[in-house]
This record gives sequence, structure tokens and C-alpha cells, in this order.
Amino acid sequence: MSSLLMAGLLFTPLAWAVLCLLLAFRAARLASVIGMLLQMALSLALWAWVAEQGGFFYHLGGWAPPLGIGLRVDGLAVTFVLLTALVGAACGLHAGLYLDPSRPWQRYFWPLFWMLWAGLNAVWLAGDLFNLYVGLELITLAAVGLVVLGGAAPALEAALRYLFAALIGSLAYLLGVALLYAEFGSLSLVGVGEGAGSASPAASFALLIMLFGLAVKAALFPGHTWLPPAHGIARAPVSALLSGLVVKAAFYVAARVWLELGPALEAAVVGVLLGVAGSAAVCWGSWQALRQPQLKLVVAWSSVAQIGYLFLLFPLSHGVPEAVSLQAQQGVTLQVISHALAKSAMFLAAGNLILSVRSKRVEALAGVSRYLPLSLFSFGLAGVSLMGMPPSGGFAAKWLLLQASLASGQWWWAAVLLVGGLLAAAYVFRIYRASFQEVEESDPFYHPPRSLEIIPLVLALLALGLGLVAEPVLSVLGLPFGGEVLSP
Amino acid sequence: MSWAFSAAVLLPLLAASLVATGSTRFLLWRLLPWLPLPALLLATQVRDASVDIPWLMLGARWQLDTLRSPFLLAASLLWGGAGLYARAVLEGAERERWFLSSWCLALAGNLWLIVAGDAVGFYAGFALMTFAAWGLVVHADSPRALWAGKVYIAMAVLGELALLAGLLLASELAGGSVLLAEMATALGRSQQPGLALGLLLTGFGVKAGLPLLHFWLPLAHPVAPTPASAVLSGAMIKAGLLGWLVVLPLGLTSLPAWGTMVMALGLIALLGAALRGIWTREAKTVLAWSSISQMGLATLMLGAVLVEPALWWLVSGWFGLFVLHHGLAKGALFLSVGLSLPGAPVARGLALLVVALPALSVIGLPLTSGEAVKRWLKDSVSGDLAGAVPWQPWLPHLLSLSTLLTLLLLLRWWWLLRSGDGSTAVATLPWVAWLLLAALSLGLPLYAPILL
Amino acid sequence: MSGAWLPLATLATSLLASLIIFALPEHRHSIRTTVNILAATLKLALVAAMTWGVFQGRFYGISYEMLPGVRFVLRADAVAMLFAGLSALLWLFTTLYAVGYLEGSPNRSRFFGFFSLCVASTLGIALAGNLFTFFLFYEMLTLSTYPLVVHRGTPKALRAGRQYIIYTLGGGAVLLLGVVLLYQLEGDLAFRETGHLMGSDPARYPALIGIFALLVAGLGVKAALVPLHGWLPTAMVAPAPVSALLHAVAVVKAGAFGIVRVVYDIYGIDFAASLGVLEPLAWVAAFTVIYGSLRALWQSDLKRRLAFSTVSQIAYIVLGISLFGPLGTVGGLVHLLHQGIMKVTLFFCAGNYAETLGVHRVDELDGAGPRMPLTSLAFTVAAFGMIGIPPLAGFVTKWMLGRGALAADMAWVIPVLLLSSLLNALYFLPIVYRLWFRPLRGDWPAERALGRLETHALLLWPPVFTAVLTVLVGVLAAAPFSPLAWADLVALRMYLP
Amino acid sequence: MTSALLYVLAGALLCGGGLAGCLLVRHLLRRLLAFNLLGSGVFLLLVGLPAHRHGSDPVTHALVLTGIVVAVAATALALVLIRRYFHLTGRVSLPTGRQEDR
Repeated sequence: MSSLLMAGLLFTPLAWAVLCLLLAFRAARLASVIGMLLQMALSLALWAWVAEQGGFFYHLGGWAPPLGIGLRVDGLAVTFVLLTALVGAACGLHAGLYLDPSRPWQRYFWPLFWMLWAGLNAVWLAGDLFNLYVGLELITLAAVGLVVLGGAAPALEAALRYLFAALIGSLAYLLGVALLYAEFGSLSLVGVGEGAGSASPAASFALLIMLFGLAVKAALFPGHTWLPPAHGIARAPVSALLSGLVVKAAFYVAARVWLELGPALEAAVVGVLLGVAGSAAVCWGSWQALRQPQLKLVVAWSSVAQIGYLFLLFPLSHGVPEAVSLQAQQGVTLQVISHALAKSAMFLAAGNLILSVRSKRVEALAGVSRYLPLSLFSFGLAGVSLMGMPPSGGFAAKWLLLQASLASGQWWWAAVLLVGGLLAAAYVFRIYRASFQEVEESDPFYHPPRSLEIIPLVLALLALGLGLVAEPVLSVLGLPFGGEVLSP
Repeated sequence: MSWAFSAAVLLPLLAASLVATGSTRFLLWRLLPWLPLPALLLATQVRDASVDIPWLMLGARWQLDTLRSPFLLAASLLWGGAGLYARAVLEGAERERWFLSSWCLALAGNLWLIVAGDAVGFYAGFALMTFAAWGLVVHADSPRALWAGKVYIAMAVLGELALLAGLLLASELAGGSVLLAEMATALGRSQQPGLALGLLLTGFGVKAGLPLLHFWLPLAHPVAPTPASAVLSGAMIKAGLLGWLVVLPLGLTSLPAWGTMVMALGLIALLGAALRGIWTREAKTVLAWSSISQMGLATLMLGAVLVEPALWWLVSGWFGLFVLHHGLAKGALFLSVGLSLPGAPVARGLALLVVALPALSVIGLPLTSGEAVKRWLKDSVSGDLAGAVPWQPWLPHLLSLSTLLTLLLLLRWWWLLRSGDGSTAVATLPWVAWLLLAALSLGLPLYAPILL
Repeated sequence: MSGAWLPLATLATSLLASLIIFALPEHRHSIRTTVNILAATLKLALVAAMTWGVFQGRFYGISYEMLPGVRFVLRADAVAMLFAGLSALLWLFTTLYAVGYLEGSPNRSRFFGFFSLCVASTLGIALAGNLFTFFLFYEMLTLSTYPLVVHRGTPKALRAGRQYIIYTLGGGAVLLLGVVLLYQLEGDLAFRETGHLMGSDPARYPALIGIFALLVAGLGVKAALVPLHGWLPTAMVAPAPVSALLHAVAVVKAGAFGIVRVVYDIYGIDFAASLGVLEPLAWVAAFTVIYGSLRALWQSDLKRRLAFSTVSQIAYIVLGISLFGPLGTVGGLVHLLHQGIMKVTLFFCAGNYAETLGVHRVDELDGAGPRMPLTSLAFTVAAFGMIGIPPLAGFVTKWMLGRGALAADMAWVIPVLLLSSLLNALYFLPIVYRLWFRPLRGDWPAERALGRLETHALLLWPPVFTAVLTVLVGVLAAAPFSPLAWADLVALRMYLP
Repeated sequence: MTSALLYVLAGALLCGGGLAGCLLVRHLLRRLLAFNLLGSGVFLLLVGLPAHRHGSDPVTHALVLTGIVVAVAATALALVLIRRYFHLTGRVSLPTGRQEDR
């Protein structure tokens, strides 16, 4: 049973990618809808399986790890798979309605979309370092393709900038993998973890380079310059996918590596460094988001800020008691999930708003609250989760991170969280302010089809409801790998 | 029994609502003199009654006893007579609605505070009367009236705040009870009631016209319409006196210091006010100063009782007599100011003589209630019981001096009345009202012993 | 089982109502009004049933683990029903008033949606069983009130909204820090009748004092204690029903109610007294009482004057709380209700004058009495109630606070009460004078005939009814089911060990 | 001092040069070349280091193969983009100017 699930999760997206390559836009859309339903079903089934059976190892095709591809499924991975299914399906459905088939190159959206999905699943389930590298590369190439799809010169420029930054990042990561392999002779995360005890300085240097590479791919503060233009210019569903999931993949790898290797190698300095960079990201991202004239750039810069929170995990999970580290991990995971849901909802809603207001500027939103209540409402609900206001998932994450930072004695991260929340409120309310402006003359806006507005609303409600059901989600998340090995 | 009390208070309150439309106002003018009727019946029929209503406000109590019934009697008679006069003079005048609503609310407040046995009810009636009386004072709506109103409301609000603080402190001493009787006993028992006493004295002093707290009185009376000033001087000022009698620990402990001070204030009022009143240019202002000086008498007696508690059982009846005497006489005097005197010299002279009759009672000529009051005061203050009363030898002489000054004062009033413009048409109804009050005042020595 | 569903049902009524109203298209006025009024009456019935249950001693509550180690708890105890009863009752009137007030104006679906969302969060605040759930609804209240404040969409309204958000979100962040620190230190955020910090060891006292300061500062923003009150007068630009509900009942009371919860159910009054935190709280409250009234004196705009009066009146509640002893508590709690009823009446009347005569400034009110007798009568009754003239509601509070101050031997509070009553008189009496005793100068700025009576029926009867309520609450203060009796019951349960 | 160490040193040199090229050069094609240099350096290290430590290891060979495939794919994509960019804007390097959203 599990082999069917694993195969389905990894290979069906690839199969669908090839299938969509052959079909025209509308047929590909139909096929994709079926594909998405299938993926959703598979992810749910895997989630249910893991929820009662616990995590397991899986050797693709029955070959043992050194040669064969060893996959690893635990609570964290399976939750992210389900998250990808949710956000991916939403963005896919939205893209189907949002993209205009008549424009050039749009038909290549679907193949790239499925490629991206396959890459994501590969990263979540990968058991060893090199698989992670391959997954990351697959994601990067698909993402760059999606960014530039049918775009003009600025899109190309953003895509090139993104491509170069991502390639440098992944090569740095590969260099790290090379050094680690040389050091420990094994690629699998678990193997590296056990061997970390007798590590030499070279291992911590390798860890440093890997984290640097992944930080650039995850657009952490110093290396964030490529993200705003890329996410700002891309089509709404694409930027939703990028901000929601792609950026999280690099962070997921960094977190996995850090949790396996970090404690063993005394890399406290690296942790604090990443924490400081994260805080700087929060402040700089929010400050920039406040000053952007264009709506999608505001949301893009907000992503830069929110990613800063994620990197607070590193200082909070190093050199602290186990319980605090667990709390920090839970907090960051909730932050990842709620940010993925909220940010994708926000990008989709922003897309709808721009579609109906026919202008990218924030000021053009005047009177939206009167004539386009639904899309503004979903934008608002997503904003609530970004600000970390109760009852949203963002609040639950902020609560756990506050607990962790105070319990671990590093109270300054708590200050960052609180100030970050206020800054997020600043740029979210800036949008509300613009939309509540009263407009005298009659309804000047184009009304998109109702279903286009429902999708972001569902995502936003999920982000909002996450806060209420945080406990069950966290309980599944905590499931360890478990010892037994399942093969087909 | 409690319905009788409620009827007395609620009738004028509900009557105030009749102000709304023209036709109901016509009915209200007819009703005006009869509004205090239930209170009058209550005062005459009921001797000693106390009804507890636990759910009303903070535990209310209607109370009527030998101390309160003369006040109720005086008030209802005076409000009735003045009401009759008001109907004759003010019906159809402009700002009629304003006058009627203020009049009814003030009457309701006055009656409520007399029959209230609990501090909250008393304070409510007191506040209602004060704010409604303000409506009467500024009824003329002239700059002078507005200025008098401003002074009145400022002093009244300060007085009420002092009163609230005093009642709070007294209630605290009485262990949280809101009943006036228990407050009085608690004040008597407590070691340092100084602050509470001071506040209560000032609070009621503003209304009773103690020196330095009397400024609003000479300003308010001339501007108010005649029946209003009659009621203001006759019944409302007495509320301050009633407040002292009900709250202060009379007959319980000896408070020499406080007593002496109060007596001194009484004397200053008695003599100073009379002196000050002599060279005022308006008839009503003279009468206002006369009211202040007469209230000085009551303050004097109160001070004596504070110094010598044993006196209380002797003189508790005196205050009732005083209230009746001064209320009715002063009411008659005020009404006479507004009367239209006949033009012909002989008739005019005769009318002026008749009008002067109540003044004689105020001065205290023999066979009048004024003389009875003064003599009772003289006997009790210089009697053997009042051993500890200060300046005892001097008091009889001072009292006779006050009689002389009051004589001069009222002569001044009479002379101002005489030089008033003689109008031709003589309205009968005002004269009837005046006659009613004058007769009641002059007849007091006859029916007073029956009632008290 | 009835224990769990009643609180949930109360919350659900307004949540459901807000969802339905949001979904309703703008032109469906009749359906929206029926949904509104149905939800309001249903909620009132549920709250009344719960109050009766709590009076009998039955337990209503629900709790489930929302975050590891922290539970989402709803619990209906005596003080909760005090606040819930007030909100449910006044929300019914305010809804009726709002329907009349917003006749013919745009964005009503949005308005009534957020309106019922706001009351849902207020009831959530009332029924919260621990500080975490309280904070949850506290922040939801901020979010649901912002659209109401900026409802008109004018630049002025948006500026007021901006300031409102800066204050309330800042306060929320400070409160969150306090809650997290408390949870870190004590591990338990539940509200218990007599507080549960008594046992903590003395080493933690400085930390606990610091946390108390944070909590009160966070709650003080909504309770408009002096340095943090700036948002309230500027938020007066909102439509009248919003100012009535928000600044008389929901928002400001949430702050004061929060302080009640923190002082009594978290710290416990004796422990707070022993920590010595009550004295400074009393000073801040006393200063606010005087400052609010002083500022109200010079306000020429009617609603701004009422806003500053609210700032001063809410501080009465905080003052009552900080007077150690049952009497002070009763004074504070009963004012929670009385101020709500009186202030709602005043705001309704202010709204009537603005809507019917186009009058916003105090000096334009000349001669409004004869033109709108019932509204002006209601205003006069409420104004005299605020001044504290017996037998109206305000007097009962001042009497109880005075007695409480004497019992807690903080006698300096009495002059504060008196000075405040004097200031109240100084800024309310001139208005009453202009209403009744000044003749009309010229014609009204924007007179509109709204129906047979002096104004629209829905605008007229709510203030009249709340004015009658003010009198009844004052006159029947000692009756069994009056607010005062309920406050006594609450104080009794709080001071019993 | 096995011959593998020689490759490791060469790999390190290539990595240094490639990285410097990637960061400093403005011309897009030259940057792409620098990126390939960096890639080859990493692959040399990937094979050389284990070989230097404990003899030839088939796993690294497999890894390098995959690495090369990925690098080729990336370079192809970059070339297409650069050509399209040149076709559209006639520029061969990305505008550096003060990007307001730097």
C-alpha cells in the first residue's frame, strides 16, 4: 500500500508534466484538474497512513541507499506534502481560470507546474543529501520557467537574476554535500547525523557553506534581492506558488540539515548569524513593503519579511534544552504552513484585485471594499494571519516562538517577533486604508467570475482556522521516523 | 400607608408632564393650588409614621414625625397659597411652560425631602428641588436673572457636593446604613465627627443662608416671579434647616465648639442681615435680607441645642412653630409686594395698613406668632437648663435689638411698598391668595397648639 | 450537556449572523434587518438563560486544547454574565438604532457584518475562561472594530482609523508580551474566583509587578487610561451607532473588564494589594477621571465631549477595582453597567441631533428641546445620571465608590469623586441649559423630516428606552435582579476564600 | 600525496575562479561561463576528495554524472533566457542602476 502512495506522489506529477506537454491549454487544464484531485487523494492517504502507522523509510525500487534512492517519510515531511497538495491544487485551479489561453507561451504553464510539484515532493520525501540537491534544482528550473512565462523584458531580467542567484546557491550547497560526503562517507541524512559526533572543523565549514547556499535560495536578507522582482512580476498564481512553497523548500532542507548536524558541530555562531539575518529581513522587508507603490511588490516584500521569522529557528534550536527546541520547531513549522496558506491566498487575492481594478498601484484600490467585498475579504483574512493576530495560524506560531525565545533566555527574538507583528500590521492596514477610501461614482470595476474569488477565500480561511486546530496538526507533525524499513 | 406618602410626592411630579400641550396646561393651572393637597392631608392626619421600602433605591423609608409634620404643613399651605397667586398672575404669560414645569418639580422635590427618612431619598428630593428652583430663578430670562441663576447654581452645586461628602462620611460612620436617624446617632457616638459635621453644616448652610454662604439669596429673590420668591423664601430655605435637624446629633452629645460657632453665625445673620437690608432699594430684596435674618434665629437655637443637648427635648417643638410662623408670614409679605394697590388715596392707605399686618407678626408684636416664637426662644436660652450656653446674659438684649432692627427693616419695606406705582385695576384673586396666607399666619397662635 | 452548548450558542448566533450578512447582497435590506434583530433577540434570550443558570449555581463552560499546553476555555461565571448581559442588551438597542440611522447609506452589508462580528468578540471576551482566550477575542475585537471606525471612508475617518489601529495594536502587542511572560513564569492562565498567584514565591514578586504593569498597560489602551486614551476622541468620527456601541459598551468596557479579570481572577485582590500595585492603579485612574472631565469642558463638538466624558467614566471602574475591599469592587462593577446604559443614551441622542437637525457642535444645540422633546428629555435624564444626581444610576456608583474608598481607607478618592462630579456638572449642565432654556437662533443646519414623530421611529425609541432604564436601574437599585444586586453577588463570590 | 590531491587542488582553484567570475562579471554570457567553471570545480572536488581519502568510489561517479546533467540543463535554460533578453532589449548585461527595490 505504501509503495503505491510513494510512487504516486513522485511519479504521477512527472507523468502529468509530460502529458500536459502534448496537450493544448484547455485540454491540459482538464487533465491537470484530474491530476490535482489524484495528488490530493494520495497526499491525504499518506497523511492518514502516517498519522496512525508512524513514519517509515522507503527504498525506491528496493535498492538500498548507497546506490538506490532512499526516501524518508515522517510527520514533518507528510504534513508538507499535504500542504503542497493543498496550495498547489488551489494555485492550479486559480491559474486555469486566471491565465488567458490565447496569449503566447501560456500552454507551457501546465508542464512547468507539474515539474515544480514533482520537485517539491522529491524534496519533502528525500532521505539523502544528493536527492535534496536534485529536487532543489528541479524546483529552481521549473520556477524560473514559470516566472518568465510569456513575460516581457522585465520578467526576463527578473528571471535571469533569480536563475543566477539560485544556481550559485545550489552549487554552494553541492560543495557542502561534497565536503560532507568526503568527511562521513555517507550521503543519507541519518548516516551523517550519527557520524557527526567525531566531526572535524571541515564538517562545520561544509555546514556553513551549505547553509549559505540555502539561505541565498531561500532569499534570506542579504541574498533577498532577486525575490521581489521575480515574485512581483510573475503571474499571480505563479507568485503564489513561488512565495508559498518554493522558498520554503530551501528552508526545509536547511532546517533538516541543521537539526541533524547542528547540535553535534558547535556551530552556535552560525545559528546566531542566521537569527540576526532573519531579524534584519523582518525589519527591512516590512519597511520596504510599506513604501512600495505596487500591490504585488508589497506582498512580495512581505514574503521577504516573513521568511525572516523562519530563520529564527536556528538560534532557538541550538544549545537549548530539548523541550524548548521542540517548541521552536513546532512554532516554525506552524509559521511555514500558515505563511504558505496565507501568502498564497494573498497573492491570488491580489491577482484578482489587480484584474478587476486594472492597475497594479495600491492607490487604485479606492472603493474596492464597496464593490469587491469578497476578494478584499480574503486579502484581509490572509493579512490577519500574516500579522499573527488570533485566531490565525500565524498567531499560534508567534505564541510558540515567543514561548521558545523566552524559555531559552534569548529574549531579543521575542522583541523581533512583536515588532515584526506590528510592522506587518502597518503594511496590511495600508492596503485596508486604500481600499476603504470612498468612491463617489458608480461601480468602475470589472467583476471577475465568482469561482476565481472563492479559491483565495478558502485558503485564507484555512490559514485562519489553522490556529484553532494547531494541536492536532502539531501532534501528527511530531511523529519521528520510526525504525522499520518498508520496501515495495 | 405608603401610598399616601407616594401620592403626596408623585402628584406634583406627574402633574409636571401635563405641561406638554396647551389644553393640558389650562387644566394644570387650575390644578396648581391643589397639588399640595395630599401632603396637607398627610400632615394633618398622620402624627407618627414610618414605612420601609427595601427595594427602592438603596433601601428607602417614608417618615413623618413631630419634627417633620410642621415642615410639611407649612410647605403645603405656602405652596397652595402661592400656587393660587401664580395662577392669577402668571397664567398665559410667556415662558409659561418653563415656569409650570419648574414649579411642579420644585414642589415635588420639596415634599419628597420632607417625608424622606433615608439619606438617598432626602438627597434626591434636595437635588430635584434645587435644580427645579433654578428654573424659577432664571424665569425672567433677563441678564440680571441669568447672573443670579449662575451664582445660584454654582453655590447650589458646591453645597450639594459638600452634602454628598457629608452624607457619605456619616453613612460610613453608621456602618453603611442610609437611614438618617442611624446616621445622626452614629455622628453622636463617633469620637471625631468634625469633618462630617463641617460638610453637612456647609451643605445645608448654602440653602439656609448662613453668613458667607448667603450671596445667592439677595440676588435670586428679586428676579424670581413673586410666587416663586414667596415659595423660595418660605419653604425651600427651610429645607436646609430640616436637613440640620434630621442629620445632626441633636440631644445626643454636647458639641460646645460647633455649637458656639453656629450660635455666632446665627447672631451675625440675625443682626447683620437686618442691618444690610435697610438700605436696599427693592422691596423683595429687603424681604430676602429679612429671611436671612429670621433664619439666623433658627441657627441661634440650633447652636444652643448643640451646646446644651438637654435643651433639645424642650425646644424640638419650637422649630416647628418657627417654620410655620416664618413661612406663612414671609410668604404673605412676598405676595403683597406683587399686589396691585387701589388708586384712590383713602382706599390705598387702608390697603397698605392691611398689607402690613403679617409684617407685625414677623416683628414679633404681642398676640402674634412671632412674639410667641421669640419669647419661647428667650425663655429656653436664658432658662436654668441652658447653663452652658455662652453669652447667656447678653442674649435677651440681643434679641430685643433684633426685634428693633426687624422693625426698621420692615418699615423700609413698607415705605418701598408705599412709594410703588399705584395701578388702577385691582385683581381680586391675588388678594384672595394673600388674604389666605395672612389669615393663616395671623391665626397661627390659635390653631398651632392643636396641631403641634 | 447543556453546560457546554450555551456559551457556544451565544457566540455562534452573532458569528453566524455576521456570515449571513456578509453574504447578503447590498440591496437586500429587509432580510438583513430581520437577521440582525433575530440574532440580537436570540442572543439576549440565551444570555438571560445563562444568567439565570449561573444565579442557580449551574456551570456553563467548554474547554479544549488549542495549542500545546494552552487551552481555549469558555466559562460563564458571575462577572462574565455581568458584562455579557450588558453587551447583549445594549446591542439589541444599538442594532435597532443603527438600522434607522443608516437608512439609505451605502456599505450596510459590510457595516452590519462587522457590527455583529464585533459583538461576538465582545461576548467572547466576557465568557473567556482564561487569559489566553481573553487575548484571542481581545485582538479579534480590534480587527472587527477597525472597519466600523473607518466606515464613512472619508480621509478624516481613515486618519482616525489609523490612529485607532496604532494604539490598539500597540496595546495588543504589550498585552501579548505580558501574557506570554506570565505563562512562562506561572504556567497557568486560568481565571479562578479568588485569583491563583497567592502561592508564588517572593523571589518572583518584582517580575510579577512588571508583568502586572505590562498587562494593565495593554488593557489600559482600550480602557483609555490617560496616557493611552488618544484614540478615543478621534474615533468619534465614526457613525453614531458605532460610537454608541464601541465607546460606551464594547471596546472601552473590554479594557476595563480585562483589568477586572487580571486584578481579581489572576492576581487575586489580596495578593495584588500585598504587591502594592493597587495604589498606583488608583492614582492613574483618579488622574484619568479628572483629566477626562477637564478635557471634556473645552470640547465644542458634542461627540468629542462625550468621548472625553467616557475616558473619565471608564476610569471610575478602574478606580473601583483598585479600592481594596468588596464595596469598591461593587462600585466599579456596577458602574460597568450604569455607564454603559447612560452613555449609550447620550450617544444615541447625539446621533439623533446630528441625523435630524445636522447639529454637531454644542453651541448649535440652542432650542433643540422644544424641537425634539423626547430625545432631549432622554439626554437630560442621562446627563443628570452622569453627574450623579439620585435617584439615577450614576449616584449609586458614586455612593458605592465613596463608601468603598472610605472602607479601603483611601479617603483621598472622595475629593476626586466630588471634583469629577463638579466637572461633569460644568460640562453637562450648559448643554441641558441650551437644550431647554435657549430660544432657537435661525434655522437648523441640515434639518430633515424623518417620519411623523420628531425623528425616525428607530432613532427615537432606543434612547428613550435606555433613559427609562437609567431611571429604573437607579430607583430599583436594591431590588433582587438589579445590576447592584448582581454586582454584590459577584463581589461576594470573589471575596469568599 | 596521491594524484587525486592534485585534482582536489585544481577543483578548489576552479571553484574560486568560478565564484569570483559569477559575482563580479556583468556580461551575462561570461557569467554563465563562470558558473560552469564553478560547477566543474565542485565536481572535481566531489570526486577528488573521497578518492584522495580512501580510493576511488563509484558513488561519487554516479553523483557527478547527475550533477553534469543538471548543470547542462541549467546552462541551456540560461542561454535561452539570455538570447531572448538580448532579442527583446538588445542588452547583454543586466541593468545595474540604482534599483529602487534593491
